[in-house]
Amino acid sequence: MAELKNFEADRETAWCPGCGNFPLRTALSEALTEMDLNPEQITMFTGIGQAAKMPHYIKVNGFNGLHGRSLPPAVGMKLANPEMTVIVESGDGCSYGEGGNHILHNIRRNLDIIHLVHDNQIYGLTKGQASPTTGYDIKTDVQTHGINAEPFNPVRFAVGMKASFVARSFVGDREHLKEMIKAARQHRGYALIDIFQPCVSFNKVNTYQWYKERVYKLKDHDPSDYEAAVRLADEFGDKIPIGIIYKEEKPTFRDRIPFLGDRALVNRKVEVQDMEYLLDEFK
Amino acid sequence: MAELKNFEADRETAWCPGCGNFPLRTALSEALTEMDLNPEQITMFTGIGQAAKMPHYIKVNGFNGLHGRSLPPAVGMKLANPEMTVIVESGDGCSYGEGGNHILHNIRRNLDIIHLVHDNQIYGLTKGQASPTTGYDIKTDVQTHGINAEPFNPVRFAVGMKASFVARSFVGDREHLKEMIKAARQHRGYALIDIFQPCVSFNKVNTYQWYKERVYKLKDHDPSDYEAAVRLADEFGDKIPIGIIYKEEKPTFRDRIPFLGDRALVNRKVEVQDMEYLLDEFK
Amino acid sequence: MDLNILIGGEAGQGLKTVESLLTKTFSRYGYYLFSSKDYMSRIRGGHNFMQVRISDEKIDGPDPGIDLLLALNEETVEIHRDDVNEDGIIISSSGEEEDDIVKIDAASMAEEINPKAVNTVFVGTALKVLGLPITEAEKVLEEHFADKKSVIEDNKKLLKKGYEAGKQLFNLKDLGTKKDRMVIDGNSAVGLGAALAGVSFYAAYPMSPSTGILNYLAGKQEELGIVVEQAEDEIAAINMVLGGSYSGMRSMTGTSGGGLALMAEGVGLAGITETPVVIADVQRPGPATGLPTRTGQGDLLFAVNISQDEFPLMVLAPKDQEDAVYQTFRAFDIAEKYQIPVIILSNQFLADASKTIDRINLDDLKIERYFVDEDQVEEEYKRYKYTADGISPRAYPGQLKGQIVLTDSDEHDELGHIVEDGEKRNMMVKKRAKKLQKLKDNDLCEPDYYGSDKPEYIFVGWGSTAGPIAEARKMLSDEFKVAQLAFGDVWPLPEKTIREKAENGAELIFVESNASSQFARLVRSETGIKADYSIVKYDGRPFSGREIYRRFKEEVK
Amino acid sequence: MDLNILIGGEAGQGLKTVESLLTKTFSRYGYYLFSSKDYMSRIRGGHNFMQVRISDEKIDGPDPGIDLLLALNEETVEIHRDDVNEDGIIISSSGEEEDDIVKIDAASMAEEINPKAVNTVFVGTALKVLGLPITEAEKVLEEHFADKKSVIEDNKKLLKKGYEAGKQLFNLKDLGTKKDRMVIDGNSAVGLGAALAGVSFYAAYPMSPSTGILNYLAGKQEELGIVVEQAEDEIAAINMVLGGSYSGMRSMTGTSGGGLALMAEGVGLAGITETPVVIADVQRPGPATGLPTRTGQGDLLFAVNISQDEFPLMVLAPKDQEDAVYQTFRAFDIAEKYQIPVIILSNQFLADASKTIDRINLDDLKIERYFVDEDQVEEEYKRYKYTADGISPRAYPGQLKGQIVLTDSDEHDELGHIVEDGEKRNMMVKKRAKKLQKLKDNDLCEPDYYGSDKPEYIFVGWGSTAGPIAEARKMLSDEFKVAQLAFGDVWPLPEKTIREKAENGAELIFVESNASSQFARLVRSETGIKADYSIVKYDGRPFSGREIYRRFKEEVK
Ligand SMILES: Cc1ncc(C[n+]2csc(CCOP(=O)(O)OP(=O)(O)O)c2C)c(N)n1
Ligand SMILES: Cc1ncc(C[n+]2csc(CCOP(=O)(O)OP(=O)(O)O)c2C)c(N)n1
Ligand code: SF4
Ligand code: SF4
Ligand SMILES: [Mg+2]
Ligand SMILES: [Mg+2]
Repeated sequence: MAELKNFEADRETAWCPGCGNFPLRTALSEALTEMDLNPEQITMFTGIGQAAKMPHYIKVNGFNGLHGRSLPPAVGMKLANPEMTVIVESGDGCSYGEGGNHILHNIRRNLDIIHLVHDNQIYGLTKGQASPTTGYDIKTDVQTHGINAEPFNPVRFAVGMKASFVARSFVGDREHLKEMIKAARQHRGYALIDIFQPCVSFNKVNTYQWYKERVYKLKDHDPSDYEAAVRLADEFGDKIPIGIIYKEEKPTFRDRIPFLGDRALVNRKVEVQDMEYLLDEFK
Repeated sequence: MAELKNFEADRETAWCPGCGNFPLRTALSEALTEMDLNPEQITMFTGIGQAAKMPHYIKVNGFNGLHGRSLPPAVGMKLANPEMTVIVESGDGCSYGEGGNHILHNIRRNLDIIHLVHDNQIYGLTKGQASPTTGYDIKTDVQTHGINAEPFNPVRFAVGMKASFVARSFVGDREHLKEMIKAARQHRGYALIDIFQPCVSFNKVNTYQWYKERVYKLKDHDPSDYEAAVRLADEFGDKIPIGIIYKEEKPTFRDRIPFLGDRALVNRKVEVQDMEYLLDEFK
Repeated sequence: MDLNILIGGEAGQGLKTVESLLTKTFSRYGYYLFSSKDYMSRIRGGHNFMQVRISDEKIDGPDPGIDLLLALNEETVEIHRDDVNEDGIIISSSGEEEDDIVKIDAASMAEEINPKAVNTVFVGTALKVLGLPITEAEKVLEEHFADKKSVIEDNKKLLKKGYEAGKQLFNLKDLGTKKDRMVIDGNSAVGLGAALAGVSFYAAYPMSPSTGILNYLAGKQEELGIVVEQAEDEIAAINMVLGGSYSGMRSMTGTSGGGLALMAEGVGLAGITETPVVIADVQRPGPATGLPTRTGQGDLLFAVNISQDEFPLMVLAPKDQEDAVYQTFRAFDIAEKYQIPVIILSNQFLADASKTIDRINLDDLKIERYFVDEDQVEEEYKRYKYTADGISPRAYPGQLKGQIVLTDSDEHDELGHIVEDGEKRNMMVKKRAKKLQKLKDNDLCEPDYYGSDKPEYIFVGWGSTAGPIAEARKMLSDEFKVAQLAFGDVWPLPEKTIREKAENGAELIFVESNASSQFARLVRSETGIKADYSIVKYDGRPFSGREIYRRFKEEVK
Repeated sequence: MDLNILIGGEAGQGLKTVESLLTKTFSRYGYYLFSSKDYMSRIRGGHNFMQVRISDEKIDGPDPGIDLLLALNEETVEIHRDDVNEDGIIISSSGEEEDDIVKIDAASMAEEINPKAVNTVFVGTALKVLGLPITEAEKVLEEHFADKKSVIEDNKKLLKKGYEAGKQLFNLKDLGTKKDRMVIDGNSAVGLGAALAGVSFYAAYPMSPSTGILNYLAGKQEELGIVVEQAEDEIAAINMVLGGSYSGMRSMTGTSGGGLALMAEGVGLAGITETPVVIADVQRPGPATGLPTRTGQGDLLFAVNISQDEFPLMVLAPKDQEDAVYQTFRAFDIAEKYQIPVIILSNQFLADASKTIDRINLDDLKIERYFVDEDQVEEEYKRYKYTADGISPRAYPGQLKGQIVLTDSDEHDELGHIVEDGEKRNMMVKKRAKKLQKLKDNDLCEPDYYGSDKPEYIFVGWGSTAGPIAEARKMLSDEFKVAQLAFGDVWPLPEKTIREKAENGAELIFVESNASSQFARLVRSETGIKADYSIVKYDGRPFSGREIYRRFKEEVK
């Protein structure tokens, strides 16, 4: 039986007191426990940033790679071991900024993974520059007069890309977040959850309060309705919907590789001496 | 007075006979002439690929940079010289594959530029691998069983991003393409034209014929209607709309830099001795 | 017996088919082959050519002289006529029939039968001119067009027509098929080496001249049950394969210089996370886009010093197509044994040239994976455990019951957790450095040494210049006491042999395809040994033995 | 007089404010300062500290001994107590009042007035302990909180409370304000140098420890009328600034090693397109993420050999904060004169440390842009015209009437059009190489030489180790004949001075913050000169003069 304490990493975090990363970690640990998973059945791929330190603070297999590159290494894991529960996790800067090209193309690949974005609408670790999701009303040491570009709406982008599962959640609602994580794991294919995660040190606008006043839980929305999803994805103002915005069942990356079946390539047995036939083509 | 021959580059091209790049070049030269522009008023930024060789075959200022990096250098030009007509031009692989992160974020920047994508749904110069826009029905030396990822629909993506001008055209309809180029230049802000451009050497599926049977010109579509645009953007099957799919007037990159005004930074005069005041802060 | 055939024409005219039919035929008649390509960066038009050299002895490289010129268009005659040897012959469709020109009207022959198969006429005429029979060529045709059965007959007819239109001018013999040989190009050789080593995941972004590796492995995915994935960019490619390797699969990527530049940070990630990975850099001239379809050796110092700060890595450069198979196999072994990135420095010359080599001996090839045994793991598995030789126990996620595997791009402790203190940093840097030392002590290949025992001159080269240098050495050996040091492993640098040889007073002549003689600079930096001369070339074309011979005469003696 | 203050506490406790208030105050009393930072890679918590060294003479670097320890939390006392000098003093809120501990109950003093301003109490106490008056500190407070007027009074009150709670234990004097000095950190110095050079466009992606340059220039955008843009990634950053430079603006980017790795291909693009660009690499330990907030000099060989194949580039490493201003200014000049990329190798130690320097003399600084004159252009403008010195006429689009400017990443002809033939390739490679030769002949700075005329030992260093080495040299000069070679330009390597000095038989001791003594390897590769010793350090912390002194004794003598 899975137990919550299995996931406890015996380490002090480098997060600030009050940071939204703590409730996110709690929700994640609880969701994993409730899904009856054990640490060795899960691998987490992260980039660099405050969010990306997660594999040091929760006990699962972890590949804490390069800034912006949390997604690509997960491709390798899904080929090696399809049974592994793969979580890609990182900040908004890492996932949508430096890593933009990978999210663009991995939505297309539709790997069976869960992608959790800690969206604090700021670069935390590097001390408060604008991230792609930073809003117009924030000025920073670099964005001295506000941002030079339109804020990125990851949910609208992902729906426009017809990602197979697009959700939004908020660390201030732990039950909701857990529900989303569970749904993401249940979903076959790429599942993006953009998670509002207040940064108490650098984002003085998008606070717990700010989100609480705006988020509302979706009811009676049919996530398979693309046009409805497009409309909801565009709501980012006084009211912001949380929940599963869009969902479509379609072939996963592995499904599209016809000869792969359910094989775990990590178990592939190779006998050099059986490959004589490879030489014959060069006769 | 501008003359068509002004744009003629006295060079043999490296394109294959019958390639869709030729009519594209013709339409572009004609559109520039009809807009009464001269070569020195235009700068073209390209990446690497067959499409990207354009500045060698049409006489304008040209920066033929790196594969995937056609967009970023244009940012510098728009700051140096806002009067310059800036054309970013490259292939589908260059623009949407290697360069994916730049299109993602330059849509947000909304520079006042024209982005022409030669969409032949294939990697031409490297001899026929799948590009992001390659369809399911193509097999290649690398994609031996077809593509492992869902084809990228650049128009749906750009509309989902609310790019300020999104159009699609086809080299088989020269007048239409000219019209689109002119509209793109008239538009203040980033204008993407995804142009169907048959590759006669490597793409045996998406031929002139294939496109001709499918494309239809938009009538009575209001490009400012986002939801209508979303619906049209999703049409990519037996019928494919060409024309301006989405258009929204919004602040450009320069507009968002309040102190910039209409200054051309290339004309900035700098006197070192006038900058004594910069030292005082370190007293 | 040594004969050179140049096949020239436009891109898109099907030179490759002509070359393929001819070389297969020669090979079956028992000839050794060396066939290299000179391509423009375009799909149609322009001027491309291939040089096929055949001999009854092993061949090491190309030769600029032409005995038989197969001109698929008129331009080919114009461009190459001056390089035709005194008693050389031209086969051409245009111009007048002259003493040295065999004129065939290939177009009209093909018109009635199949205009697309026009090139086959040239193959037929060439065989006749050379004095070889047509029978093997017919079989080769059948195999070549096995997918398109309908055209086999047309091609056979045109082969015959061409044959009949020619006249015998050379006197080649059927030497009998040799079963213990292969003809292979350098890209396929790297691909084959990887396949034999058990690569399960290859991810790459297309880039000339490395795409052949991608194509080779992609073509084998289904039968081997492996996955070849085209990445969205080179950054994704390297990070994908690192994820694959972390997950327990042998994983590899390949690219050319520009792509390697984009992978630089990822190579450092492999270094600090101690994730094995094999990376093929098929060099072309740069910087930036440079000459995309040409050859060079300009990436040496870049590869050796790739990425910020320091970490153990190995760089090796296969000397020919045969070596490429074995070295690629070895690269996987070293990568996993030492848990480091290994860069294979190939180049367009090696990659695109086909050579007759001895059949690969699979008996010598053993795969060892070096994963930790479950029963040797302590209570809490430590991915980065300090050990005497710096090599920590490697496991993949899911391998060890009840254990997790944590790997980190930040400096870390034995468990893989982020650390910031100076002591732990020092320990980890030292741990990683020990691996490089062990590699140097145990697994480095000293360069091959050939030629005079007491040489006046030693040619020093690395990678694919080995063959052309060998030819030059042989040509010079009548006049001088010359020798050759052919390096395959270049980083860490094997120092023993060159130190010994340098002490004996011979003059060292470095031969390299780059502008600043990078290998000479590397050797000097590591050993203090200084090049007496450097013969460098950076025009994008391969060295031939003749050119090295000539330049030796001009620049050295 | 030489005094060391260490201020320690958690991230987020406001150490920076304490440091800023104190250093400003000291400076106005006429003291020279050197203030360096030791930060963890986190926002709150952990243990950070700053070392402020003050003297009545110029200071070259940090010193590990502590005369006054300002402990903002208890942990600071635990960690640093052992480093407190014999007659050193600790100011702390916790523990017992002892002989060497001045205990102040800062928290309760602040509670009534303003708990957020608790740190100001420490500033007051420190001034009292040191024997300095409080008046200047009050003015500094007013300026510091000019944006938040409401808190000025609270802070002043707490300053006073702290002052009154202390007792005088040192005897510092007011030396009188010196108008000809500045206190500046290395990142601001690079930013200032760029601003003075007329940078009009700076694009970068945030990365510790380089972000300070971005912040400095961003803060000046409006008043200078320039643009600072945060790019989506480092690849975009370098390509943006190349576009800016092509368009005629002085353009620059900055990053740390991982970002530089991502820029590698773009640096090559600058090389082949001959587009001037200045790139600051503020080094931290790697590879990959490494130790993000620490210092090192591990990127030297990577920077020198950056990107595939070869092209002229310059790498220079500022020796201190003053040099950083002038060298950054010079980097723009060299970049435009030679149309090449120039990499400034700074590091976290230089970047984050503040030092008292002589006020920058603007009279010495002249901007020249080197654009071609309209009337010197022939009928068809040739961007890559062959010239005797390899430098072609540079124009930006729109500059020349009726002319276009074409630039290409492929190998190209004089007009900028793609070429593939070998001859043209050779011409262009040679043209570019000539520029590097000219730079070597005309514009290279030989290293500074200090110390004994007939030394037994010469310390060789590059960049920001100059100060600590100078301290060690002075400490050793009683016992040995020692000298110092301080390199600023590192690539191309200025060879003259080191050759001269090496010939005189002194032993060369290379001092570097990297594991393999990269500069020694570079010097050997270019000159054959071999290091007799290398004192290396790679734990992410800066060298102090004392440490070099100690290691000299341990490892050399
Ligand atoms: C190649 C590279 N560029 C830049 C950085 C510096 N960097 C580290 S984290 C970070 C941004 C973090 O923001 P985000 O991803 O939103 O994570 P957060 O800290 O907010 O959780 C940056 C720019 C880096 N480590 N590597
Ligand atoms: C960094 C880098 N990676 C790969 C390449 C090789 N390359 C050149 S063009 C190209 C693809 C071209 O496809 P596309 O952009 O669609 O242009 P097309 O040739 O089809 O017009 C590739 C992969 C390169 N030049 N640089
Ligand atoms: S900086 Fe912001 S996101 Fe990072 S730990 Fe602190 S509060 Fe959380
Ligand atoms: S390869 Fe295709 S896209 Fe390129 S020139 Fe030829 S036909 Fe055109
Ligand atoms: Mg963030
Ligand atoms: Mg294309």
